[in-house]
Amino acid sequence: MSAAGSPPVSDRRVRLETRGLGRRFGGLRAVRDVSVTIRDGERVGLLGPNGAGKTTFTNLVTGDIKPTEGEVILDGERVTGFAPHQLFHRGLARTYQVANPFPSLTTLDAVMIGAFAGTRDVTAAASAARDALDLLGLGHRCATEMRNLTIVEMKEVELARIVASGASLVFLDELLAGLRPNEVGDLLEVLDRLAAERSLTVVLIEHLVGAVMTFCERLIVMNEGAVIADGPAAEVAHDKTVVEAYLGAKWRKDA
Amino acid sequence: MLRTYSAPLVGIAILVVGGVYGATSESAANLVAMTAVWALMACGWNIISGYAGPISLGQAAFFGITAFITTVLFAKWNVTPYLGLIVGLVVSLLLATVIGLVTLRLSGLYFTLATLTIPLIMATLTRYFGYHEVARPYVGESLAYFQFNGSLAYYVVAAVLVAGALLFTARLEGTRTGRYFVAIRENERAAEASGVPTFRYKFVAFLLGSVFASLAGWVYSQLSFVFSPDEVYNPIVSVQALLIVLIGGPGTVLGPLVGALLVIPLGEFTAVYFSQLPGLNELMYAIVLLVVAFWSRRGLYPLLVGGARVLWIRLRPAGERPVKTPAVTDDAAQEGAARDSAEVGRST
Amino acid sequence: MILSVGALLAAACGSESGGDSTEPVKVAMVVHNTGPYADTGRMKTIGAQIAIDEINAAGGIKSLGGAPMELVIEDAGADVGSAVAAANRALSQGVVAGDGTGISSATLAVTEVAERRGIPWITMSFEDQITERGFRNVFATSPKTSEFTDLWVRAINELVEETGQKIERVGIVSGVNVVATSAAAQLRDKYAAQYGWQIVMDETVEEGSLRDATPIVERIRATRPQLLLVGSAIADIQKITRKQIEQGMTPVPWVLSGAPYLSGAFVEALGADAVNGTFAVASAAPFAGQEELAQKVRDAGDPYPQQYHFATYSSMYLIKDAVERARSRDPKAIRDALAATDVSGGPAADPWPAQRVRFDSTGRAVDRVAVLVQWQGDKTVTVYPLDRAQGKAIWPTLGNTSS
Amino acid sequence: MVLLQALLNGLLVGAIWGVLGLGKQIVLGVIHFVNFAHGHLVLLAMYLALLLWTLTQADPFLLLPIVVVIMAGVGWLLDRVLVRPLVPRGERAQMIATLALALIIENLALMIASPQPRSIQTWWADTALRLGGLFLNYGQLMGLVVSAVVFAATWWLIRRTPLGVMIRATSQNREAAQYMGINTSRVYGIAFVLSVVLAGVVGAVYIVSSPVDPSTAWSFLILMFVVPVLGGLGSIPGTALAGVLVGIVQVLSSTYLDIELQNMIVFVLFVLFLVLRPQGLLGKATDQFRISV
Repeated sequence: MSAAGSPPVSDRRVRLETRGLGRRFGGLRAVRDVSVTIRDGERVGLLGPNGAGKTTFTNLVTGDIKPTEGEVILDGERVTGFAPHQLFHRGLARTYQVANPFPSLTTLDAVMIGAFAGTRDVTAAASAARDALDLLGLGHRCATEMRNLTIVEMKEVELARIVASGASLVFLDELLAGLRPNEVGDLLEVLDRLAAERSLTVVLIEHLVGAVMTFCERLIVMNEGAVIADGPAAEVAHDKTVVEAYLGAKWRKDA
Repeated sequence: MLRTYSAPLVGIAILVVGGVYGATSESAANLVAMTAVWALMACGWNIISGYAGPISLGQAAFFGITAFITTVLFAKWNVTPYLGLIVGLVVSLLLATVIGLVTLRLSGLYFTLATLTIPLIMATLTRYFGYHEVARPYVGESLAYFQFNGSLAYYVVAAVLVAGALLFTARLEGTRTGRYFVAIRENERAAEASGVPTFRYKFVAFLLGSVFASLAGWVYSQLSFVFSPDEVYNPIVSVQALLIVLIGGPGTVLGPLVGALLVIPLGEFTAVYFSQLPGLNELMYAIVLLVVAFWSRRGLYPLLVGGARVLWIRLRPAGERPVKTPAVTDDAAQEGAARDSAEVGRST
Repeated sequence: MILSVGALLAAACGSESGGDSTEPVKVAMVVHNTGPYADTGRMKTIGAQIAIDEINAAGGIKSLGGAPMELVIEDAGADVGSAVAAANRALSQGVVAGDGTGISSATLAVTEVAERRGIPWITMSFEDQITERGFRNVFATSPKTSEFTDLWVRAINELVEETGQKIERVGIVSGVNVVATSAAAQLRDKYAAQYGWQIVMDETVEEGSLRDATPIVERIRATRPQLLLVGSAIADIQKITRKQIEQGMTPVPWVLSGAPYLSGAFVEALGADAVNGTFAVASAAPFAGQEELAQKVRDAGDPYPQQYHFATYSSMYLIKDAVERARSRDPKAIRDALAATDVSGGPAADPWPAQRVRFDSTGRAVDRVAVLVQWQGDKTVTVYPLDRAQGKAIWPTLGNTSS
Repeated sequence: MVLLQALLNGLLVGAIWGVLGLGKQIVLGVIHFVNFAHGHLVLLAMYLALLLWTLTQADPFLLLPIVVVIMAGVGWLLDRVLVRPLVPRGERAQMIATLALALIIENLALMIASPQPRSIQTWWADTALRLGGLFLNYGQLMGLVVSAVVFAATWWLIRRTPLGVMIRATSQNREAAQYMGINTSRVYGIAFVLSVVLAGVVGAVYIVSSPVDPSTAWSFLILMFVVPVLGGLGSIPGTALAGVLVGIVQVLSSTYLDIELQNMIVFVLFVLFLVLRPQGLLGKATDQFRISV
C-alpha cells in the first residue's frame, strides 16, 4: 500500500540523518549513540517500551532539546541544536503527545499558525489553512474552537497544520493514542492519503505495534535510550531480541 | 474592516462619555484622567501577558523611568516634557531590550519573579543617586511645557493615547504577529514547533508593552506633580496593571479599558467611603479582587460580551478540568516540559 | 470641545464667595488617615479639631457675623496619586483655605492643586521645594530643610555648652528619605565643620531594611562618636540602640531629625530604657505654659502631644485670623490676609518657638528657630529654646562611649 | 575579626531566611501553587506572637509552639477556602487571590494594630554571648537553633516517613500518585499547612530581633522567592544553604559596601542565578526543563 512505483528506498534521497546522537541529564544518558538515516518518502515506525527514549530522541531531532553529543543532518545541512521553528521552516514538523495544544484558538487559526511558514500574508495563510482543512474534510469546522472538537478531529487538525505548512518530513508523537480501534484505522487511512498526495516522509512514534505494522514499511526499535533494531517491518517484527525486549506478547496477540 | 474595529470604536465612545463626565468637576476630571492613564498602562501589560503570555511584573520600570526622566529633565535643565517623553521612550526601549534579552529566556513564574525585582533595583539606584522627591516645576498654563490648570486636558491626551492603543491592539489581533502572540500564550512549545520564533515574538511583545507603560508614566508624572521612586517603582504599580487586565479580560481589546473603569473608580470609591479606619479602603479593594479571582476566570469583558461562554466555564466544577491537556492551564509550557523530564526520569 | 467645556466648568466651581453668616466657613484638611503615615493624619486632625472647637465655642468668626468654622477632612491615603484625588475632592466642597498633608511628597502635590485652584494653603512641611515654586497661595510654617540643620546644630551646641562639655566627634546614621539625606549632606558639607564637629562615622540606611545592626555598632565601637545624628526608620534606630545595649555599651545618644520620633510608637518600639536621653528636633512643640493645650491633646486620646498637633492647631488659628481680617469668604482676599499675617503670642503663635508668625514673599515662615525635645524616661520634655523649655536637658558623659 | 563577625551574623540572619524559603519551597515544589501572601503569613505570625506576649509577658520562645499551633489552624482554614479551589485555576487566578489575601492581612493589621512599629523586649533579646571579641546575640542564636531543628525535622519528614513518600510522589506527578491510591488533595492540604506552620516559625522568631509594622511583609516578598530558587527547587539542603548565603551577602554588603545597597545586591544575585544557573545551588539538572524551553 505504500508509495508504489517509486524507486527502491535505498536509492532515494536522504532526508534526515543522525550521527551518534545522544543526550545526558546529569548522570543518566536518556538517549545514547543513535545513528539512523531516513530517506525521502519513507514511512518509519519508531517503537519502544514506555521510557525507551523515543520522545527524547524526537525532541533532539526536532530541536526541543539540545543534544549533548552527536549530529543531526537535515537534507544535507548540519542542523544540530537548531531551534524547532528553524527546523519547521526547513520542512521538518512534529506533533506532540498533547492532543490539543491551542484549546481556545479556532480550528482555522490553529492551522494558520502553521500556514505562516509558507507565507507572511494573512489572507494567503487563511486560504492555505482552509484548503488543508478541506483536504481533511474539516472545512465545516473552521470557526469552531479547538476545545470543542472530538479527539479525532483534534488530531486531524494537527495533520492539517502540518499540511498547510508544506512540511515534508513529519514526526508524529503518539498520534494514535487515545483513539478507538476503528478510529485508528480511519486516521491511518487519512494519513496514508496525505502521505501519498503531499509525498510526506512520516515517522510514527507509537506504542500500538499492530497499527504501525500496517502503515510502516520500516521499524526502528529503541530500548533504554539506544536503537536495538532497525530494518524492514517484517524482519524487525520477528527479530528475537526485539520480540524479547518489547514486542513479544503484544505482537503475537495482534498477529 | 468594521468587524475588526468595532471594539475600539466602542472604547472610543466610552472615552468620549468619560470626557463629558470629567468636564463636570475637577475631581471628576482627575478621576477619569487617572483611569485613562491606568487603562493605557494596562494596554501595555495586555500585549505582553494578555496576548503573548509571559506574566510580567516589571512594567513599573518603564512607567517609572519615563516619569523620572521627564520630571528631572524639566526640573534640572528646564527641558519641555515633550522632549522628556522622547528621551524617556528611548531609554525605556533600551532598558526593555536589556531586561527582555535577559529575562525572557526564563519561563513561567521565574520570568515573573525576575521582572518583579527590576523596578525594586531601579528604585534603590534612583534613591542612591539622591533623587527622593522631584517636584515637576510649575509654570502655570503653558502648552509649551505641557502644563494645564485642571486635569481634563491631561485626560484628553491620555484618552487619545488609549484610543490609539485600542486601535493598535485590534489591528494586531488580525495580523500574523498577533496570531503568533496568541499561539505562544496558548502553548509556547507547540507554537515553537509550528514555526513560531517564540523568543523573538515574546521580545517584540515586551518592547511594545514597555512603550505603552512609558506613555502612561509620562502622563502620570504630569498628573501627580511630583516624582518619587518609592511611588513609581512600587510593585503595586505593576500589580495594578495586572489586576486591571485580569479583571477586564486578558487577551481582549477592550479588557484593559473595562478593567480600569472598574478598578480605578473602585479605589477612589473605597478611599472616599471607607477612610474612617486606616486600611479599611484597601481591605474592601482586596475583597473585590478575591471575588474576581474566584468568580470570573476570563475577566469582565467576556462576561459583558460572550456571557454565555463564561457561564459555561464557571459552571464546570474545578475538579473536572481536563488534566490530560495541560494546554488548558496557563503554564502549558512548563507542564509539557515537566512531562518530558518525567519521560526522561522513566528512561533511567 | 470637551476641553473647553471642562475649562469653563472647572473655572465655574473654582471660585467660592458670598453666603450668609450662619453658613460655616469650610477649611480643608487633606491628611493621611490611611496608609503608612496614618499616624500623622490622626495627630493633625486632633490638633485641628481642638482649635476649631475653641474658635466656635468663642463665637466663631466675628467679622462674618460669628460664622462657625468647619473641617472638610479628606484622606490623602498612601501615595501621591490619592493625595491629589483627595485634594481635588476637598477643593470641590467650597473650602476657603486648607492644611496638609505634612508628608513632603504628598504636600508638594497637594499644594500645587491648591495653587491651581487659588485656595490659600498652610503646611508644616520642611521641604524646600514647597516654597520655591513661586506659588502665591502656599504658606509653610516650618523652617526649610536646608536651613533647619543649621538651626538644630546650633541649638545642640548651646545645650551642650550649658553642661560645660564640648562635642568633637559625631556619627551620622541617615535613612534614605528627603529630609534625612539632605540633613546628612548639609552636615557633611558645611555645618559639622562650622561648629567644630568631626564626623567619625557616616552610614546611610535604606529605611527599615537594616537586617543586622552589628556592622554599624562595630563602627560606633571603633570610632566612638559622642552623638549619633539624623536617624532613620524607627525599626533601624531600635536595632542600632538595642544592639549597643546587647554588646554592653552605653548607647550613644541620638539627635533625630525628620521623622516622627516623638510619638508613642517610638518609645513603644525602643522601650523606655533605650529611648531615655534621645533628642528629637522639631519645628513646633508644647512649651512651658501650654499645659492646658497639651492636656486637651491627651484628652483626645494621644498621650504624646507634639509638633503635628501643635502646628495644625496653630494653622487653624492662622486661617481664622486671616478670615477675620479679610472680612470675606473669598479665597483671594483670605490669601492676601494670610500673606500679611503678623501675629505674636496667642494660640496661633505660641506653638512656635519664636512665638511669632510672619511669612516672607515665598510664603515661608520668617521667624525660624529649631525646637529640641528630649525623651526623659517615657516622657517627652521640650528642652530648647531655653527660655521656653519645659525642663532641663539630661546629658550622659559625652566622652568615651566604648565599653 | 570584623569579617568573622560579619560571616557569623550572616549565618544568624540567614538561618531564618532559610526557613522562610523552605515554606515557599514546599508550596512551589509540591502544590505548584503561587502564593504571594507567604510573607504576609509571616507578618500574621509576628503579630500573633506580639499579641500573646503582650497578654502573657511570657518568653517569646515559650510562645513559639502556641503560635505554630494557631498558624496550623490558619493554614488548614486557608487550604479549605483558598488553596483547593485555586489550584486547578492556574497561576493567574492564584496570583490575584493571594495578592488579595496579602492586602487583606496587611490592612487588617493596619486596622487592628495601627501603622506603628511594635516590638518585643526580652532580657536576652539584647544580650549577647561573647566569644573572645565576637558577639552572638542570644535571640538570633536561638533563631539559628530553631531553624536547624526545623530543617532537620522537615528533611526527616520528607525523606524518612511514609507521608514524605506520598508528598514526594505527588510533587513528581500528581496523576501517577493518584493512580497509586494516594489522596493527593489531602497531601496538598498537609503540604500547605506545613508551609504556613513554617511561616509561623519565621514570624515567632523574627519578632524577637526586629519590630513589626503592617508593611514589614513586603520586605519578605522577594526573599521568600529568592531563597528557594537560589537553593534549587526541591532541594531542602539547598534551601538552607541559600538562606545562609543571602544572609551573608546582606551582612557583608552592609559591612564592606553601602548598607543602602544590601537588598539590591541580593536581587541582582537572584536575577543572575535565574539566568546563569536556573537549577539553583543544589537543584537537579532536569529541573532546568521547567525554566528554559
